[in-house]
Amino acid sequence: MDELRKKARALLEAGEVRVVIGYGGGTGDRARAIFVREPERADELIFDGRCRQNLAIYLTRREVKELGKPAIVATLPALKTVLQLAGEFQIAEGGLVVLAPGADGSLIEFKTFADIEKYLAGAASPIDPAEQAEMDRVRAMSPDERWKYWLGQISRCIKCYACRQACPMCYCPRCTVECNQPQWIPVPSHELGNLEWNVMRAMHLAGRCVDCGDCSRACPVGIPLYLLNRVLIGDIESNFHQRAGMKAEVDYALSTFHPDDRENFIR
Amino acid sequence: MKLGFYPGCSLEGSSREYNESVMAVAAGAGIELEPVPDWNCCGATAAHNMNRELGLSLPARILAKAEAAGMKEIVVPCAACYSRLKVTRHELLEDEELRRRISAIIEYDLRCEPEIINVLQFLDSRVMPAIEGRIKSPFDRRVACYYGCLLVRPHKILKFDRLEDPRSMDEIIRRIGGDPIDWAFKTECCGAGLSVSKTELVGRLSGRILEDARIRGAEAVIVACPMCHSNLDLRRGAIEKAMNRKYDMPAIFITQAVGLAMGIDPAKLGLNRHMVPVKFRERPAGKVPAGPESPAAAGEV
Amino acid sequence: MSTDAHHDKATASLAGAILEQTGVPVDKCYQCGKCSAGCPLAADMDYPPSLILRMLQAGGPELEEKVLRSYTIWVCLTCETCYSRCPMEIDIPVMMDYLRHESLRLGMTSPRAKDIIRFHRSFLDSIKYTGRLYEVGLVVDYKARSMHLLQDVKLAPKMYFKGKLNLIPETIKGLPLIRRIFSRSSKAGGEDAR
Amino acid sequence: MPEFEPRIVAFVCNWCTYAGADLTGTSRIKYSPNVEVIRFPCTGRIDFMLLLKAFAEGADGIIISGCHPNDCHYTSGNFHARRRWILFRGLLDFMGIDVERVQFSWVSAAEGAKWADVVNTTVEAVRKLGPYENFRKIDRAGAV
Amino acid sequence: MSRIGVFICHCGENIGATVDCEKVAAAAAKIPGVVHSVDYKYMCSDPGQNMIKEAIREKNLTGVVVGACSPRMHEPTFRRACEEAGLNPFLCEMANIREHCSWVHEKGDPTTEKAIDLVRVIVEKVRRNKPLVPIKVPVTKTALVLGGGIAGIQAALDIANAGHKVIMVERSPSIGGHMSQLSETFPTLDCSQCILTPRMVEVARHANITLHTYSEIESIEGFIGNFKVKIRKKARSIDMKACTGCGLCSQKCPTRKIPSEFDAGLGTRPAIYVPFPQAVPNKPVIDRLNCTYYLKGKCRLCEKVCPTQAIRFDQEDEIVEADIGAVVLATGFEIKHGDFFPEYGFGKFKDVIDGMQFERLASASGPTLGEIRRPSDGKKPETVVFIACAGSRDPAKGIEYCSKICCMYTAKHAMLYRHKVHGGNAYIFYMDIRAGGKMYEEFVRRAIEEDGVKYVRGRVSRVYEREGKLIVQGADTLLGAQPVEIEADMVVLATAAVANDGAEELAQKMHVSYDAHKFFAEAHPKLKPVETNTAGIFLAGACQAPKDIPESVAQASGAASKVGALFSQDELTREPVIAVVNRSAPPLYSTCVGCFLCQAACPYQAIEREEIRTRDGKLIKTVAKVNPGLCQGCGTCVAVCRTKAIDLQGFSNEQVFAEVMALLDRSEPDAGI
Repeated sequence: MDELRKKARALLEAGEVRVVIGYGGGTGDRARAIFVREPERADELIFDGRCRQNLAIYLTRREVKELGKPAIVATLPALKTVLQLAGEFQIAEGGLVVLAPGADGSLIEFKTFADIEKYLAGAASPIDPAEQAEMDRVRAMSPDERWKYWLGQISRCIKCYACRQACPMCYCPRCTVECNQPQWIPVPSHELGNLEWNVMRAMHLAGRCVDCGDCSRACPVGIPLYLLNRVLIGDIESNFHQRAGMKAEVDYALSTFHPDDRENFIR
Repeated sequence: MKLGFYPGCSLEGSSREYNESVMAVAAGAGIELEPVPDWNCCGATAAHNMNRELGLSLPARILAKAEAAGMKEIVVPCAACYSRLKVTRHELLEDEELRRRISAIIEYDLRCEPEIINVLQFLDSRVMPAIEGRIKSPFDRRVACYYGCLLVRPHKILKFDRLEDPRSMDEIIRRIGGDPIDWAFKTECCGAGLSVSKTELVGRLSGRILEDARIRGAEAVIVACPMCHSNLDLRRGAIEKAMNRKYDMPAIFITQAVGLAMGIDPAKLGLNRHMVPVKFRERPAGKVPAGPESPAAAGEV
Repeated sequence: MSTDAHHDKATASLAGAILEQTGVPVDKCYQCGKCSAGCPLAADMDYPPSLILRMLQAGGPELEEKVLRSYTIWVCLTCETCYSRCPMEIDIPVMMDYLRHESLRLGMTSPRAKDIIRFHRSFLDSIKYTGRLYEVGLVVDYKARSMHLLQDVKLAPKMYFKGKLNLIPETIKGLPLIRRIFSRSSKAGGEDAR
Repeated sequence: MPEFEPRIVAFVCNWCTYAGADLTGTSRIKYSPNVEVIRFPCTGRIDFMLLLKAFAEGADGIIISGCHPNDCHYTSGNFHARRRWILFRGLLDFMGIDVERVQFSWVSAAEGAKWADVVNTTVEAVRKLGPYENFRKIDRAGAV
Repeated sequence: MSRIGVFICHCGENIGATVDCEKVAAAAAKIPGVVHSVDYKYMCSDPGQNMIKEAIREKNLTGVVVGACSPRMHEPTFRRACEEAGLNPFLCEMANIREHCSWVHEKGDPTTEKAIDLVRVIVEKVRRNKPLVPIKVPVTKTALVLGGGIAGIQAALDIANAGHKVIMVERSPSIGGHMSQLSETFPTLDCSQCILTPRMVEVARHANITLHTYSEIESIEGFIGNFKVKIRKKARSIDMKACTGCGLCSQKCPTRKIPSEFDAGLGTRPAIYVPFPQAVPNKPVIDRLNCTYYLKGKCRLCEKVCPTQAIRFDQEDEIVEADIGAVVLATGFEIKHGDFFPEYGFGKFKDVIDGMQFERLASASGPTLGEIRRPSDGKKPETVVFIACAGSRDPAKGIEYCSKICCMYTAKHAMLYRHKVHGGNAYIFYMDIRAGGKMYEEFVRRAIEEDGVKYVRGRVSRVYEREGKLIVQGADTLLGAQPVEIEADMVVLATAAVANDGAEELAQKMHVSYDAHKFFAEAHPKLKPVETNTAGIFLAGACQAPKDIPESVAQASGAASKVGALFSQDELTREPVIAVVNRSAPPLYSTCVGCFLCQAACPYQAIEREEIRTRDGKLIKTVAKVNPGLCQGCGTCVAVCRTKAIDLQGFSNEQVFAEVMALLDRSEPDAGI
């Protein structure tokens, strides 16, 4: 933590960055995102087990962009987000400083995207056992049970779009749900519209989702959105051997192809 | 250095000079060869010709014994045994169902761990580095390196040397001071398994090999397979009958040639066991070998 | 050519069985003849390798029987020259193995191949009884089977004096397993490995 | 009660399957009238959302068909489509949406007979599955 | 409010017998916005078309739906009719109630109901159609011809003779290609150089052709009619203007033992050289990899002897830029060399040669002045074995295809050999004789019947050398696959024709696709044999697949005619069915977020980057832009775009969405909406 604060202060003092996007203490035992713009406030930065939010979400926010060059405190998913955003031309090499604090208080500063790529290539992405258990449970269901399961989940959706708001890859200034010519997604919240919204959200993230899980955590009614994301992540990996957020260049499963891609379902 | 070793039946019988020379050369290079415990016959041509399961199970049991003994590499001097072991290993690794079936037959869950090494690989990677600079009496003879079929074919499985016109044995001969000739019968078949049952065919096939070596002025044919050796040596009568001429050119195992260069006693290399006496032409003046006791100068050994 | 020739591929053909059992695609052969050109024993065969393939392609009971009764399949040395040069990468040696097994199973072995088969049997017997090849036993057994009693009589004493012949067979410890391997293999097909 | 007549929507590309279906017509090969075609330039153009819309509007089955691999008029639109369907199909299946009701096929401009066969087998398969009740029953009024 | 006219065609009995057309027209009339709905016997006839035109004028229609046959059949007809009546043609669509309905279903209510559905769908589509204007792009009437072999020469001359400018780029120091190396040509046996060199000279002299030899393409960008190309002119070390081509430098050059490319390695050349006497341009080049001066820093003998001081040791590569409208790729082929035939000893035995080497031996301008002498000792070979299919039709060697030219040239080689070496034996080992071509079969028969060439049907397994002879081990498959062994003095391999080295790189540079063997791919195997999938780039000759001279020339003329057709217009008109990135008011400017994931999906590299800037030049955002010249309208980008920022004109999101909604909605429309 000291390393992080020292570094943040130095960066701000030297004028290398204008803002450090990091975690600060929140109400109760929660951490919240803070935007440190003055060197003297660097000591407000914390880093511990509470710091889960993917701060890379702020990199594409207009309000944050206007603050000037940022430094970002990055967790593993945030590192992937940085690469994915770079591959989608939303951030550029040299346009930000990436700081990854370790649990032991150490600090890695990534100079280039290539360094992040190298780091991620060797890093494991653990999956929460409870979430994996839920995945296995749903997979083991019959199609009809799965339909009932999801209908149950989706009927609780209130279309508040908190999932979209929390997602670092949902940076479009005008989302398709706001498109009314044609009206792809019905405005009111009902099962059909909710279903369409959730399918669309998952598909729009297919090949782009870095699996940070912020969408599920943001959902006020607790829909396990991570399941949808992970099904696609798994299919992409097993079919196309690609994974989002591993490269700082375009490597999008849905805009590439292999002549020998699977087609056992096609007559 | 300790390596697994599969001599095979011929090396214990009709080609024991091959075994003797392999052992002598290995000892000279400080390598210990540890035989696969209680090894059995690989089945040779007969097994795979007559019964597919048997053709795979016999080599598989050898692999099993080696694997159980923790051997990582097995040196297999006999080219035929090498081929059977290598092909079996390949087939079992390629086909999981077959591996399970054969494992059931040999009562051992074979993982096919041991790598199979032929005599040329053994000499090239283990012996030569150890004896570099210790060549006492260069084997400066003009010889024809004969590889036969099974060291290089099927290339898709063995992946050893070049399929047509292999070079590894020539290279070893060159390193011990010899002069390998460029000739056309390096990998032509000698008749192999028909030695006993169709001796006349073997006479013709082996005869063509000796004839080409003779035309090109080879003093000896160097071999790396006991079957090739017995056809070129034991079957000299059939050869001479088929070709209608006499051949006094000896057939020598590559390990014997290396052993001679290392200065090992010819008797320890089993050179006296050949049917065709190992005799070389008297050297023209000025071409005296480096070693004082070169067997070459001494006529028959 | 018989009316059975060029019969429907869908019916159970020998070529179909070869493909199914060994994965060797007989249909791929386009009769370039490179295998026959390089085969060291093509001239000694009743049908050179490419002709065997053609007969299998044409198919039909008559031609298939000719293949199984051929001398070719027994005199083939498995030298692998054909396979290594085949432009279509047809594994002829593996196919030959299968044809031999079928020929044995159906009792169609060529009379000209008697000696070769006798030798193989003697060879396998030696393994079955000792676990290894007992050369003297092999030759004696083969001579008895083939009645070629005088073959190599001059060679044997010479070999003995050169120390090349063991007069007492060596028996391996794992012999019971070898026997079991023999009996299991013979159940699996091909030669009943007596 | 009359037999259930499924409604099938077919999304096809202009250059192969649409032309193939034209050939079915010129060859006067009869097939079930339960299918209706919407023409696209290429399977690459077909938005996955249209499939959901078709089900929502009462389709009992869907056919998606285009050029065989390597025959795409636009060289690779069908390859992109194939990837899209691999993923979309997996997602639908995971959500319990009946992927049996979606038939993907490659029908070339020369395969008039194949088109008739694809239509007929799909109609029969969907007839067996019955009306897509799951989608018909889904609430679309919403809590206002 | 739309004013749509619906016109239902009976197509005689074709539709009318199965579909109740009157009922369809009546149902269509009830659809909101449809102000006119009629049925008629033959809509495509003049009276039928006039009905449409009159309705457009009288009812002031904003859209037309013709329920008739397939749009693939008559869409142009009806769109033209609409245009003639003053309606934008893209406001007219067809409902296919014939091929997709009346012809494939039985007569009855379900069929009529389906026809009504189909019409309703198209009405909903047309309601959302936008008037579109065909796209015009200017055409630069200069063609780039890449490759100066016979195909390139033919294409260049044809284009130039049609009055257009041509820039020809050739990689080697002279044009002429493989054909200039050939001795005589089948099936007429006329001398290759005699018929080629006049064409080469014509290229050099033609006022419309600019020739760049010893040059390569550095880069190309743009699209049909509007390419920009950079050409790297490699340093020749010669001042081409000063040089008179006297040849003194080559005579005096001390480095003389360099294997001659032109003689396929059988002859030698100096370091400063003209590839062959008839070269165009006939001026030397210094081979810097072998020149003593470049290797060791001294010599400069050529400089001393040059009477015009034309040697330029310090010359550098030069980049030439040009605007061009079309490209003809004619980069040719190569024959397989190297360690590819170990069983035939190619590269090991001097007297085992390839077909091109034999051409040089047989050529009057070759190293032996046309006498057949074997390379090892210069002896006349008494027996020559020719091996066809050396590497071709050989999946084990990775070449499954037939090289197509070998059967004929091998017959020619054997024939030439028999003409030149009386009493010599010529054997050809072959698998099949493929002599499909005018006078080709006759030519092969002549080789066999008149010239006594012995054909043996079988592939050779091995060639080895024994006492000065080459032993050829083959088999005669027509004699029961009996082994055949021939003692030959020379063996000629008809080695496989393969793509030129660098073909893959060039294809990537040009954005044309290529096959597994790196031959360039035509746009359609039958109907577009000279086009590539990139508009404006055409193919000629063996760069597409192995070809003989007549075929290469024919294809070159075909490519030239395509270029001519393209250049006959000042502007290109293209269907406006293309993708467009939307624009909106500030502060959004466009819903495009500039993620460029569509870019990789586009098969035509049609998606570019566009920077939106304020008036004073400040960058606001970077968005995608579709190049209308390159876009072919597949719409793959549209399906990839999350924000629906790209749409496809003619198949817009609104249109296809409405079609789906309308198709399934069979409820009676409320009248009067």
